[in-house]
Amino acid sequence: MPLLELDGVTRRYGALVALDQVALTVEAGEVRAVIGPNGAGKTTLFNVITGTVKPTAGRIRFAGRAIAGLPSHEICRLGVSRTFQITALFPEMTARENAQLAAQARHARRWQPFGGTRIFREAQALADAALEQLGLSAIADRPAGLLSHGDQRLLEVAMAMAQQPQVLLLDEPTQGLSVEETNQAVDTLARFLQATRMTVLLVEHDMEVVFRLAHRITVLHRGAVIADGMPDAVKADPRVQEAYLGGFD
Amino acid sequence: MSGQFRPSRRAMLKVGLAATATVASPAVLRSARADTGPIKIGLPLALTGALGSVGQQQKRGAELWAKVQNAKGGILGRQIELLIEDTAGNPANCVRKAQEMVERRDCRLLTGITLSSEALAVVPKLAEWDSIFISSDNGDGRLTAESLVPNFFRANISGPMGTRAVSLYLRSAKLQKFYALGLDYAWGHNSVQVFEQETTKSKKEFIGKVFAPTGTKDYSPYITKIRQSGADAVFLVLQGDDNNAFLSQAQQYRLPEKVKLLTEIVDLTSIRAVGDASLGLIGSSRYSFTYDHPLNAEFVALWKKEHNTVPDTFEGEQWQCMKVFEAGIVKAGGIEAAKLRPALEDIEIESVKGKVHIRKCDHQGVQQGFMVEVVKKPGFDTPVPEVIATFPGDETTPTCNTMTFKD
Amino acid sequence: MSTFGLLLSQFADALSQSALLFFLGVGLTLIFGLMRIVNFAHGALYMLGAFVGYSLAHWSGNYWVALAGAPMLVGLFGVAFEFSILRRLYRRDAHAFLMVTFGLALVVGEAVRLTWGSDALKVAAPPALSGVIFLLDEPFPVYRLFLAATGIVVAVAIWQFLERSRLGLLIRATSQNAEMANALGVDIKLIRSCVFGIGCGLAALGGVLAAPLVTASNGMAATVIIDAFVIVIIGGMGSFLGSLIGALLIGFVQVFGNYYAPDFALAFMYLVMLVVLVVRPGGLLGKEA
Amino acid sequence: MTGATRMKGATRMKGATRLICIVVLLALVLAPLGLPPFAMTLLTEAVILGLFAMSLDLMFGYTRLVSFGHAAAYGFGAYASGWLLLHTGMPLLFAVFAAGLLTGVLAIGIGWMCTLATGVSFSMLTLALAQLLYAISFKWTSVTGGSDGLAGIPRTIGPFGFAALSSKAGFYYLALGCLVGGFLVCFALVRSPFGAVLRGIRENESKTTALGYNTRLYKIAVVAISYGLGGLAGALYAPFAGFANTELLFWLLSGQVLIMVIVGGAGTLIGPVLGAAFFMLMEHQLSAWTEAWALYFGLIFIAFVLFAPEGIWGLATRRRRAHPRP
Repeated sequence: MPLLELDGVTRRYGALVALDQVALTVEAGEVRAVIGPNGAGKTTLFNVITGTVKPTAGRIRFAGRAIAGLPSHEICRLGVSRTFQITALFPEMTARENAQLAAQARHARRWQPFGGTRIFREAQALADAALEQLGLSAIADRPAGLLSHGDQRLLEVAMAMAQQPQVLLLDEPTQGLSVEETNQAVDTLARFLQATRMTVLLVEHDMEVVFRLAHRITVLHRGAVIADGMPDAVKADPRVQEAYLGGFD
Repeated sequence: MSGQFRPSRRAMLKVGLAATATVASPAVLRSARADTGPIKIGLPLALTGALGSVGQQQKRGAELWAKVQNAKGGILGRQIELLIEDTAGNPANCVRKAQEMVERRDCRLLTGITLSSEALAVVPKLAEWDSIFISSDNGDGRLTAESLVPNFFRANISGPMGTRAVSLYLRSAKLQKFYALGLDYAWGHNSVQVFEQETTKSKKEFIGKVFAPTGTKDYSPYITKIRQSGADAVFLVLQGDDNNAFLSQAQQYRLPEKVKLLTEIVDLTSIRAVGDASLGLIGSSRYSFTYDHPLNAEFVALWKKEHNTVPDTFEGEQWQCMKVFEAGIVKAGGIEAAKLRPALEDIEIESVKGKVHIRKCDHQGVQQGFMVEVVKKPGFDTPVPEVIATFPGDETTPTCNTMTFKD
Repeated sequence: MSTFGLLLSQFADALSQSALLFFLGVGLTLIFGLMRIVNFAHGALYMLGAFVGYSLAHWSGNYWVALAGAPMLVGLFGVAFEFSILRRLYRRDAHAFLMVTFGLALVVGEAVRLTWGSDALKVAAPPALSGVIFLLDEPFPVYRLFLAATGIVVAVAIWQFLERSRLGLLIRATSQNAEMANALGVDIKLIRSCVFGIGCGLAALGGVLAAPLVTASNGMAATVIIDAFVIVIIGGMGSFLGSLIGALLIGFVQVFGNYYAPDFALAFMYLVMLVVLVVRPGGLLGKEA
Repeated sequence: MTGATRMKGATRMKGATRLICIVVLLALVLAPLGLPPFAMTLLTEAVILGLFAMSLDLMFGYTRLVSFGHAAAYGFGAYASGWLLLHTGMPLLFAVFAAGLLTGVLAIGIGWMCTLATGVSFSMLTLALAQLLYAISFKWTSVTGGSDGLAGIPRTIGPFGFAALSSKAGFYYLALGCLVGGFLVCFALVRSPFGAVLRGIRENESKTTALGYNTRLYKIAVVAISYGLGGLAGALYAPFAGFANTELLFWLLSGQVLIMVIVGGAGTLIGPVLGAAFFMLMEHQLSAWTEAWALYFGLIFIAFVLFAPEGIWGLATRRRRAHPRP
């Protein structure tokens, strides 16, 4: 039974159709990349899945539960964690505190108004583990606002991981990084995904990154899925080439 | 004497000096407080804020009295010391300042609280502070009715008394149909209610009433209501900025040509602020420098020498109030509340407004009621209030502890 | 008075009140739109405009000199204040502006009292505007028609200035994205000084025009600041058109409301504000703050 | 801290600061023995205003919820306790806490409505609701006493004849107890998991939502607690001054309490208490020295912004600040 299943998911903004009958299934442990030119609806797809935006039509099932239309904080608590295209962190908190607050969100008594030593201890353990996985232990005590851009992107992934999600949505994790920083980040991500067998939905432009990380690829064009399959098959598909390379009608 | 402003810098300098003197003065000797040393009178006044002009008048009135009295050797041979502080019209500041005067500077005599809301906040504390408060400007009828406390006295004309004077005047006037516009404020409701009772009692037609919130800037809806009502006269219970705004806008609508304006208070400051828009206004006055009485003539001359202008309403009222204080202290031979309170009860003095008798039963100063009309007079470049009728004190003062009148 | 005559004169009243409220609101909105600061001193500048107008009219004997001079002088004062104090606070968070404008309100309020005294001062409308015209058998002050007319003229002038003129374009650009505008070579320091000056000038214009109705008095500042906030919130913080709509809405609600239901006079404005904010939290034309 | 490091933040208690606080607390407890009567009156009012300013700091300093209508809490608390004391003769202790609780419950509604918006719109909604309460207090004469409010509010005897609280020193200890109690509640709150989420909301609310927190519930809770403590302060003021009237609901007080928090140092709990004392004592003393006190008062605020951005508490603890605030 697939972990995440989208069927006929549509999103209209008045006349503009941002998502057009999108069907998509992601198996547990699979790294699925979603690619497409700008404006293809990739970020809207993320927003619909995480509940930031309500779909106009269609069904979304996650781990057997229908989640279309639920508020974003509920979907997140079901085990769907995400990062953002534009880095979103808590600048004045240290890297560890950022991850700790993320981990605390899963705790049953996250809102306890007093004490909380035990809750902090558990959350901090998860945070340290996630930072370790992403190679960020060295900078755990530095304020997030003062980290390098590369480290900030990885910290966002670590925060998502600290929540022990079932599926991880990465929105262009290497966006805005230099070539050298991208390679370093991709190496870390590849090692990390190998080790954790985490199910990932990855939005990415850089085809090298996609082919290094993704098991399967879905291509979006003008809100519709035009191709779906293994990386090599998709690379050869004429419609993809037309949409991507030549025939911009 | 036209609309130019009084030089406030000089006044501030005097206050600055007086204030620094009192702050620097050695800590008051607790033991010998009552019988020797200066007689301290506290004035927590609204010197700034919306009612700043009233507070400033009270200050000038009290300062001149103290200057004249100290020149004559003070009272009972003791010099008078005024403790003047600014409350900015805020009851919280007023209670705190008054408490400081009582507790830190050992002053047991209070006067000159500008707003009724401030007075109502201070009055319940008088017993605890063992202090006497003689009001010189608060018009709220309840202060001498249900909210009366033994240590409170009122030397000034109250709201209901002013309204009563207007109603007595209207009995002989040919105006038949009346409307009323008051501030949505205890004093406003209080006086309009008395006016309504009085007009119905004198078989005249009371068409209706409306209340405007304090701080209203556009009075056109209320002017339209008055015009609509078909009344021949409208009774106004407004003060300060609201009064100035209404009178200016009413004149622009030519309302006075159709409806006679009657008001519960006429004072020079608002006449100066609106100029000719106040011409023809008829109303009761708490004090007018045009009232011919030997003591008033003497007071006006004294005032002209000091401020080279004529005294206004609250300067006259404050002067009279200090005269009551003076007489009370002399009669009691001291300033302790226990002796001063009985001395003040039933005391009678001759003041700038003629005879004033502090009634024993509700501590209200029984005094004449005046009706004035604002007219152009040679020798003055702004209109002045001319006294057109006076009514004896016992007719204009409500029956004991009430706000109603026996007829 | 026929009902139609009544409605006509109330409509004219509402227009004149909306004009006064618009002058207040548009200054506040321009300043907030560009500099994201809520100017607590706006009421004090409105009062300063009335008193400066009084002195100019008294000195020159001519209301028109006051009408032109007061906004100019107060505008210059605004520019000087922005240049000397506000300019050093742009890297700081919003608290700094809150406190500085609160301080400015206290300073201006007291300076007015010290200079002009605590008594209210008469500012007479010019003879030409003191007359009355008859709207269907009811006298209506010419001055209020003049107010309504000035409101429309100034509204169109500001609209054209923002839409058409080069400085207007730069102001709108800096409002949307100050860093980008700066990067494109726009001297945003100058723009901010101009806008703060214009905002203060407009508040003063409101003060001078209101003086013949309410006299120049110390109590003006406190009562008027709430009206300015309400208008700008209803219209949408930072939206010029929003402040126009907010002024019209409140002008009509007050004039008709106070006539037909005087008991609710005090609460009308806040009820309208609550309804608008609950329906559209950013205000009618504001972008989600 | 054992093992798990608590969420570090501005309220971390360094050794020296804690020592100073204990010494100051001791001085406050012993105050009634040494101070002359009027100084006690000022101190009691400063303590009450300190609680009021601290209650706003929970919203303003810790969650960046800028309230332009916090006077609503103070005024409502004052009217509630005034009405209870005047009409039910309930003991002072119960009336004060009941009024604070009532304000907190009312604030859940206020919080629900105001959190429909964020940023400046939130501030304006709080202003609108406070002004509505102000208008109601003017018109509902039968309950609120209209424009003159409630006067002659008694300090009724406590349960079973326990009258200590009604005396000047007794009332001071009640007020001090509420301030210290309020501080401990806030101090525990901001260092708890709940407080950590508040800090997240302050720094980046959308990220906090994305992490799975229903931030609107947290904000409503903060508004309720903040208004509740503010209401408790108002509830103490009514029997202290003996009156409650419309001035306590006027927007000017909302502006003043905001200034107290900023002058004192936002986000530190102790700062606003100092800010409140500074504001009140400065206003009181300045207006005794000169009639033009507002001019100097305004200049002091402008000077504070230019030269002491972090407020009094910031100045006091500047030397020991770990990482510089951006």
